[in-house]
Amino acid sequence: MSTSKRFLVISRRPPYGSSHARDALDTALTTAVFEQPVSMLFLDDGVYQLLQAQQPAGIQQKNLGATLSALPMYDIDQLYVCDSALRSRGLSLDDCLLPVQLLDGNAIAQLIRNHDVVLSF
Amino acid sequence: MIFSLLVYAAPHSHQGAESAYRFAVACLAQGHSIHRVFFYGDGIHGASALAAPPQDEPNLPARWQALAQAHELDLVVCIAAAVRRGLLDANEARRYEKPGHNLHQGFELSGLGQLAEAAIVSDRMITFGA
Amino acid sequence: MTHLQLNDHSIELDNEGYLRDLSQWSPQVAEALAAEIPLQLSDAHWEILYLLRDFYQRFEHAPAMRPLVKAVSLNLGPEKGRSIYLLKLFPDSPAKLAARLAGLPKPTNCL
Amino acid sequence: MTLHTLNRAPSDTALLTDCLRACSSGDTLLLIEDGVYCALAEQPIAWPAGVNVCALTADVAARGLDSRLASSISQVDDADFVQLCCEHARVISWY
Repeated sequence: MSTSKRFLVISRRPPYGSSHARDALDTALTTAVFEQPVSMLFLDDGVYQLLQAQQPAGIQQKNLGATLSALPMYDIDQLYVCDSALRSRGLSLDDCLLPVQLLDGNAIAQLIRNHDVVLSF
Repeated sequence: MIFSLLVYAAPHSHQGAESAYRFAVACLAQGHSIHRVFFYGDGIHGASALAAPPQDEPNLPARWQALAQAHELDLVVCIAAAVRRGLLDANEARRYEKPGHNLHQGFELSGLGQLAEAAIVSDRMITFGA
Repeated sequence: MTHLQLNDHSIELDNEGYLRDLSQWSPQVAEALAAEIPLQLSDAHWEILYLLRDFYQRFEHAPAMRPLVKAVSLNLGPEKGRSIYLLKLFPDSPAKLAARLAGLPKPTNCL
Repeated sequence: MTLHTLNRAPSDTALLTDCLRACSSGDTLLLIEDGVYCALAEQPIAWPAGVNVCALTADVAARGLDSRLASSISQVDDADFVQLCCEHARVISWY
């Protein structure tokens, strides 16, 4: 596999309530291990994945935030968040456990056009 | 064109499982090829050999297998998603010391890397979600 | 089912040699698991095993080869952060073997 | 250009909003499964300019909506769905 494609993984569900967030993250990590450039975009309730101080031990789940914080170890550092999704929930970049870039609607459409494969969860 | 499909919807819970099959049929009818159909999340239930829908309802795993046989399709089920949900082949049943296995004929368990590989080599990747 | 005999008690392993109960891990258990391979654990092995345990603690998963190499490079220096170095220490499949010796869960076969 | 598929009814406003926000002029939005309820004339949606919106015939028919669609929305069959995938550089599924 010599070819390379730009992957965008869109994650728009909150953590823990369903497997979507975990599956999106596993897809991003695996794709990066295949040495493809991967970006992640958090939309809608997906921004809640980025909250610090997640403590899911009491619900017998693994800490999604802990695994998210490994993204830089996989060279996934193109991380984007929908500006209005974050603001409308009363959150700011300071609440996020990783450095992410804010995008407005136009920039999101542009981001999509800049990727070859878009996988959404 | 070369297509790959990601099936994330569980049969009977979500229409997406059925939509994916219909899409695959339409795709092949037009002479396109399908590099891989990858079953992920609850979509893995579409590969159960033990699914027993009523006789007057379609058996999706069986239809996938027939389609795969006719067109040499690669039906791959995410191994991590499958094993946690109790969908095993003989090998994984041995590995986890379980009393039986239930992966439908025509499907194989493999890693999530097969999804990445499919997206890399295919012209289009279409997701059927839930 | 197999057992690992350790001094006066035995520890249950699954049929692939992974600990059934991860809380039973100790450096002595790692030594005993390694001895069965056979592999003599040196300081060079130990720094990787502890790095793996630390990785698991922080990120809650056992790393694949690529992030393992990066973690080694960041923590132990670039001359050790190379696949060839890890392959010499843990032959065949470093990410898998080292994770087993470090008492991490069995990988989900995701790759 | 991108083909977007949407499979939820318009009551999932957040999904619809994200989908529409992600559309560029020249994109196509294909309504499938419960997404075809977004095509109803009675609840018109302000589609973004330059986006071609269509609905999957089998899903429209299944739900008894054939005579209730907004006139601006065309119906396409499964073969057209495949064709649309070929005509667009990528496909995003909103679900």
